[in-house]
Amino acid sequence: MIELKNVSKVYPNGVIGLDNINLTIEKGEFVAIVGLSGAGKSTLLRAMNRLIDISDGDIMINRRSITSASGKELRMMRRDIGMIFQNFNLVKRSTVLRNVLSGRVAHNHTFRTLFNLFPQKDVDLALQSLERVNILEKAYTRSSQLSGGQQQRVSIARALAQEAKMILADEPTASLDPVTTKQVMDDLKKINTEDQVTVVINLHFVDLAREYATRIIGLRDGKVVFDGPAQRATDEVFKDIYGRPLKEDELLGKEVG
Amino acid sequence: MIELKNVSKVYPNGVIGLDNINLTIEKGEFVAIVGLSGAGKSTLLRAMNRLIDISDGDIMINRRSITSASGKELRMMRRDIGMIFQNFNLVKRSTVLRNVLSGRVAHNHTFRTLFNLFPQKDVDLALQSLERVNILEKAYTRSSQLSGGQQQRVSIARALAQEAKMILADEPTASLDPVTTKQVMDDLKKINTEDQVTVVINLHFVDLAREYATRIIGLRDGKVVFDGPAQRATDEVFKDIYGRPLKEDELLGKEVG
Amino acid sequence: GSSATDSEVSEGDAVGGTDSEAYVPESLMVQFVPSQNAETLEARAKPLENLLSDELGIDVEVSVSTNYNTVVEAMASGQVDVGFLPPNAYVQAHDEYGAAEVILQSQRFGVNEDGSPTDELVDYYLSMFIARADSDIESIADIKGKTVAFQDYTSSAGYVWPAAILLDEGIDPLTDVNPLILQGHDAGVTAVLNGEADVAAIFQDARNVVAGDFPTVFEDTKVISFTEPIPNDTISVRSDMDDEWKKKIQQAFIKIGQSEEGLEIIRDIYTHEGYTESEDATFDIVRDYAERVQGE
Amino acid sequence: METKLNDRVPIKPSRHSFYLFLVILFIIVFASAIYIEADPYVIVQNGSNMFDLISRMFPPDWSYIVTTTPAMLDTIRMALLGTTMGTILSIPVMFLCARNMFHVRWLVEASRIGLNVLRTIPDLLLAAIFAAILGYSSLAGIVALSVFSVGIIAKLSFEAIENIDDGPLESMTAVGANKLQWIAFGVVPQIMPHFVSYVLYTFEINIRAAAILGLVGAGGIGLFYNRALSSFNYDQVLALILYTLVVVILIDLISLKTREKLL
Amino acid sequence: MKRSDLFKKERFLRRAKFSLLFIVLLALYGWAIAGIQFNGMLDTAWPVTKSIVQGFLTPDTSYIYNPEGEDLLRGLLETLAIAIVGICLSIVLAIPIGLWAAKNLSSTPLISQGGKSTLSFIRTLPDIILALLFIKVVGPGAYAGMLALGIGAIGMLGKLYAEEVEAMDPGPVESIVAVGGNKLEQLAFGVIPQVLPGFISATLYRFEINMRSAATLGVIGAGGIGTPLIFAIQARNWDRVGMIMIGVVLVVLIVDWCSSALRKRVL
Ligand SMILES: Nc1ncnc2c1ncn2[C@@H]1O[C@H](COP(=O)(O)OP(=O)(O)OP(=O)(O)O)[C@@H](O)[C@H]1O
Ligand SMILES: Nc1ncnc2c1ncn2[C@@H]1O[C@H](COP(=O)(O)OP(=O)(O)OP(=O)(O)O)[C@@H](O)[C@H]1O
Ligand SMILES: [Mg+2]
Ligand SMILES: [Mg+2]
Repeated sequence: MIELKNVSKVYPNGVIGLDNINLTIEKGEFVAIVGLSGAGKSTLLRAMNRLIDISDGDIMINRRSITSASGKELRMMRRDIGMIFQNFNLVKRSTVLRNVLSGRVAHNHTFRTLFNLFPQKDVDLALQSLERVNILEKAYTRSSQLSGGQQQRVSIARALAQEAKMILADEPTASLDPVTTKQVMDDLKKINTEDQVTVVINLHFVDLAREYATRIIGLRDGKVVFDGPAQRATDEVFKDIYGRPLKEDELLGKEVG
Repeated sequence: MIELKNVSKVYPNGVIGLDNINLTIEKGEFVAIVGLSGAGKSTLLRAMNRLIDISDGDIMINRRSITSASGKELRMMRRDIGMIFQNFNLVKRSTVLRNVLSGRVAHNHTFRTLFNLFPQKDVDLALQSLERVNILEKAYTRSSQLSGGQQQRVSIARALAQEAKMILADEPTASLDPVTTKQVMDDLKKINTEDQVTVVINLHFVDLAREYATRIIGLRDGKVVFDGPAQRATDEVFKDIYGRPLKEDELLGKEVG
Repeated sequence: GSSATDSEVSEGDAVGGTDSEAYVPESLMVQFVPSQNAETLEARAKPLENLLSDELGIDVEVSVSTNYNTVVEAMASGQVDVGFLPPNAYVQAHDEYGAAEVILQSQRFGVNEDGSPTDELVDYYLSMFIARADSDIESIADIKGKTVAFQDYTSSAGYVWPAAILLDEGIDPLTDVNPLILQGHDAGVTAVLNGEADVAAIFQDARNVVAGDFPTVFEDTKVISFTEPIPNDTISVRSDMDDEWKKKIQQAFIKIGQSEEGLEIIRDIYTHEGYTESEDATFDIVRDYAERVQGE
Repeated sequence: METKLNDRVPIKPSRHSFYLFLVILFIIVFASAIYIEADPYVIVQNGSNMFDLISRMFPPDWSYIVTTTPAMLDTIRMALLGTTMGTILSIPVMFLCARNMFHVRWLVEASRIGLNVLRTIPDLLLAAIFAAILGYSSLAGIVALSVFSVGIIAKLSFEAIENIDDGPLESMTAVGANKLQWIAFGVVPQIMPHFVSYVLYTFEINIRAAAILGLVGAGGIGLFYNRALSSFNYDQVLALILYTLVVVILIDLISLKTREKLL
Repeated sequence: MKRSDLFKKERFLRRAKFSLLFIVLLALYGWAIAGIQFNGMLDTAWPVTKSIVQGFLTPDTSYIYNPEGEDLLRGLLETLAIAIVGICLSIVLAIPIGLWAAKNLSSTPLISQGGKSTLSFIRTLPDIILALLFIKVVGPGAYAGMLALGIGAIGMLGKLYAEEVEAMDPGPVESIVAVGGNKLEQLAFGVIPQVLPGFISATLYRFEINMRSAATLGVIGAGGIGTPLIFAIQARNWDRVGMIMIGVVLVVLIVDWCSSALRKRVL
């Protein structure tokens, strides 16, 4: 369960990323976050596992405050939250396999991980995750030699290998073709329903959001402007989430062109 | 006009990126290239303005071989080809405006550009391009402080500011929300129809490809498996482009799952 | 008289002068290299600068260096007019480059057996072998087969003179002993103290240098033998120096050494006690020794 | 339309402080140049003097290479051990000094000051200390070289660490890695190429810094440099320079090839 | 099946390579270690260490200021001036050579290899030889010291610059290539903004070394604090050595703090 209480984030340069957000996400939900580019979707996700420190408010993961956690406690909380990054965050110089295995470090003794002595079971898990996203054959390729979509899939595989109780996915399918997209979304849905893994996903595709999510949250300018079950997210609602800026934008576009 | 004659590309690590491609793209076309992730779409685009050297064959831009061009000639050919990169390729430490202005370097004296003395008209053009993609207000922000979609828009603005005769766009809307996506695609369509700018675009969204492109090229494993007008690209065709691998993948998935 | 000299100077310079023409300095560049056998030193140039320019009536610039290659090379290209050179460097500079001509030598007090100064002014110094006080080495002959701390092969006090003594005794300094080449005479003393070398060849009396670190150094070590006198450091001028100016410079230094105020300064800072005229022939002994040691 | 566009353009941030900084910098440099009486004209005037010395270096005395080979091997050997020890010691130091690794302000600043002091110790002093403790021997030389190496490797590497891409670090944080794992997976692969080249560079310096070895009586080619110089045999000096150059390039080449084959 | 085969083969290959390397290294270190003599801790260890530490604890404060000049303050000031002008000279020369030596900027490896060899050669020149060359031209003193330092530093700075360039992200340069920018424009828009922080830290590092290159300058009498330091060490005058080193460390720290404060504010 993820609870956000009056969460705000102001970046050092003064940009307001999040503006007084209150949310509760229950275990097992499949939540899609939608909003214009720059609305604060990534900021919200990154606040949840405290990759950025929020300026105000509190965030609780399973009733424990991640805002005030530290040391081992924080690490263990994060171990249970998988994250798929918008910009992949791969170590370009490392092989694909090592990138995926890095998702397993918190499950193993430090010593073993440092000397790359992962148990066979972890290696198998990593290879399986790669297979799930269809790039097993690239396991020993350097990550810098992959195509855009392949890199994205490696970052998905890393999160899958982590066997987390909760997955935060930041536009995980942006660079993927429709076939792979479907496969990845199906996979996320499967672990969501079968293993009760909570999934919070930033999505730009309204269709996908409607199809997979049980709940949709709309962000605009760092504020929640819609929050409800997927069925209730009608075209009208989306228009509202994207709507106002749309008109403005179109106006701008005309003016300049 | 872009002509590819028997073009092949083998990467140093042995991966075959392109496999004997023959294509002719006429001036003013709006071509969408579709294919699975890793099919060779980016490789194809990057070969066209010779960001990668092909292993075999020849590529002609307006009847001049870019494969054998060099020095000033090559630079002038490239100046007329705008490129939107899949991974943006922004200088993270520079401001947004400077990134966009860098699209104007080949139009100006080297000396002026080095000392950042761009003519006012270029600066205006850069600001207009930023406005077209709705991030004018970020003009003086460091590119590293932008959201994913905002970065993508900067890279689009750079290509627009270049006022090229031909635009190669590598998944230009992957990280954009539907509203901005539509706007960018409309913009591309507009310069395509009004100014007769040839557009070659890698796209993962079948809908978009159908809606905007006049011609669709399907790639699989570095080979052209479909090439025809958008109307002829039926669901069947897409199934064929993406199809076969899908089944294979599913098979693999089963084995492991 | 001085204004006449001045006009001569500018004239000579204006003509540009051929190589054979004598050099008349407009301002004097002096480079000072500390004596090989100095025990304490100050890296200060200003005092000497003031003294000299008072005497000579022209600008004097003094710089301090620890490396005599720089002095010789600078003199060879006319960047330095007067250089303080150790004897071996002087011989090299004179014989090989024709870059320097000796005009003076520094004087210091002799040294007693216990390291304290005598009250006799001399223009030479000695080198010596020391060993640990409890060692059974008593004479040069006993050194055979032992580990000997030398300075590098071009050092007069740290190698050439001591090596000559060994040769006189029929001991080859390279093969009949186990040479340990060190940098710095203090290192030689330390090496004997800590037992790494049985014997060290050092100037008299380098033990003073380490006396601060090892207060008992004079009790802990003994002198085996002294060498013959080694000429003190030279003061040389570049070889195309005008004869009149050579004299002037010579007199200036000697006067400084004789005046009370000047003496105090050169004693405190450079451990010199005065300057005496010298000539090239004085250094034949250096040539002689170099040949003896190398000839073997 | 134009005016409207300009209305919406954000205010351009002022660069005044930057220009002021440049002006101050220029004044400082200029004043320093005057202070040390650096007159470029003198170089033009007397430049040819340089060739007196250069011409005396030719032809190089090739036979000196044979004479100095045992010393060169000694130097390589000591440089190898000194660099190795220095490398090992520098690893913890560099992570402590980098501001983006441990966010314990006082620890980082203290480590940096410590490293600064360490690097200020002159060779001569290092030699005096280690020769007194370990004797005038190769061991003292190796220890002195190690200390010297720590200074170089740790300094360069921690700067490299501070400039890495923090994306991968973020992903390691997100999987709940502890500090060691975070470093091993997020930092090490990124700085490895830098680190390796700094180590090699230090090795190279250590071969050239033979002077330190000479100071502690550990021999090596430093002795031969001094000897050739103090007897004004510049042709021997040139032979030694070229010899060192060849050795350094060879070592570089060998390590490059091994790295290519292995990594 | 397929999966584990892939994994096993890869692992076997890696292990084989590493064992080979291990054996070679073992032999190399065996050879090196065989050359060490160890005489145990010596009697002299304690007295020397003691007097050095004592000297540092009771630094010669009278040396800080002396109305006649030739004191710590003026020595440091002159050293600072030498270091500043020296570093400017090195920057101006090292940037072009460094870019020349960067593998990823030259069309064939041969070209960059030329730059690398040049840098390597400069690094091999002993400081003393450079000093001699310049003393013959400009005479002994701070100017010659500055030139020797400035030219000598090119070898190191150029190398660090080249490495910084080689490690950068190729993407931005690619984007300038794609718009038809020439080499200079690629540098100005793609390379320099990325490598600037690295260049600055390399330069500051070298600047610090310049400050500390007391030894180089001292030997040749180039002025600054180097000569007094060498004299003090040679005379085993530890309290003076301590004072000078404290002065150098302080100046280096101050310069360090100033530059990082400025960097934060200005760049
Ligand atoms: N620099 C490289 N070195 C080696 N192989 C590469 C390199 N870049 C790409 N490849 C490989 O070439 C193939 C085609 O890559 P390309 O980037 O063209 O794919 P793509 O169609 O653009 O895919 P995506 O939709 O994922 O971006 C892939 O298998 C990829 O792994
Ligand atoms: N490091 C940062 N420093 C300053 N401002 C930032 C930073 N990161 C993001 N921002 C700003 O915060 C706002 C929200 O950014 P965020 O990345 O959350 O957007 P997003 O909804 O993920 O957009 P996108 O769909 O484009 O990825 C944007 O205006 C962005 O410019
Ligand atoms: Mg985002
Ligand atoms: Mg691609």
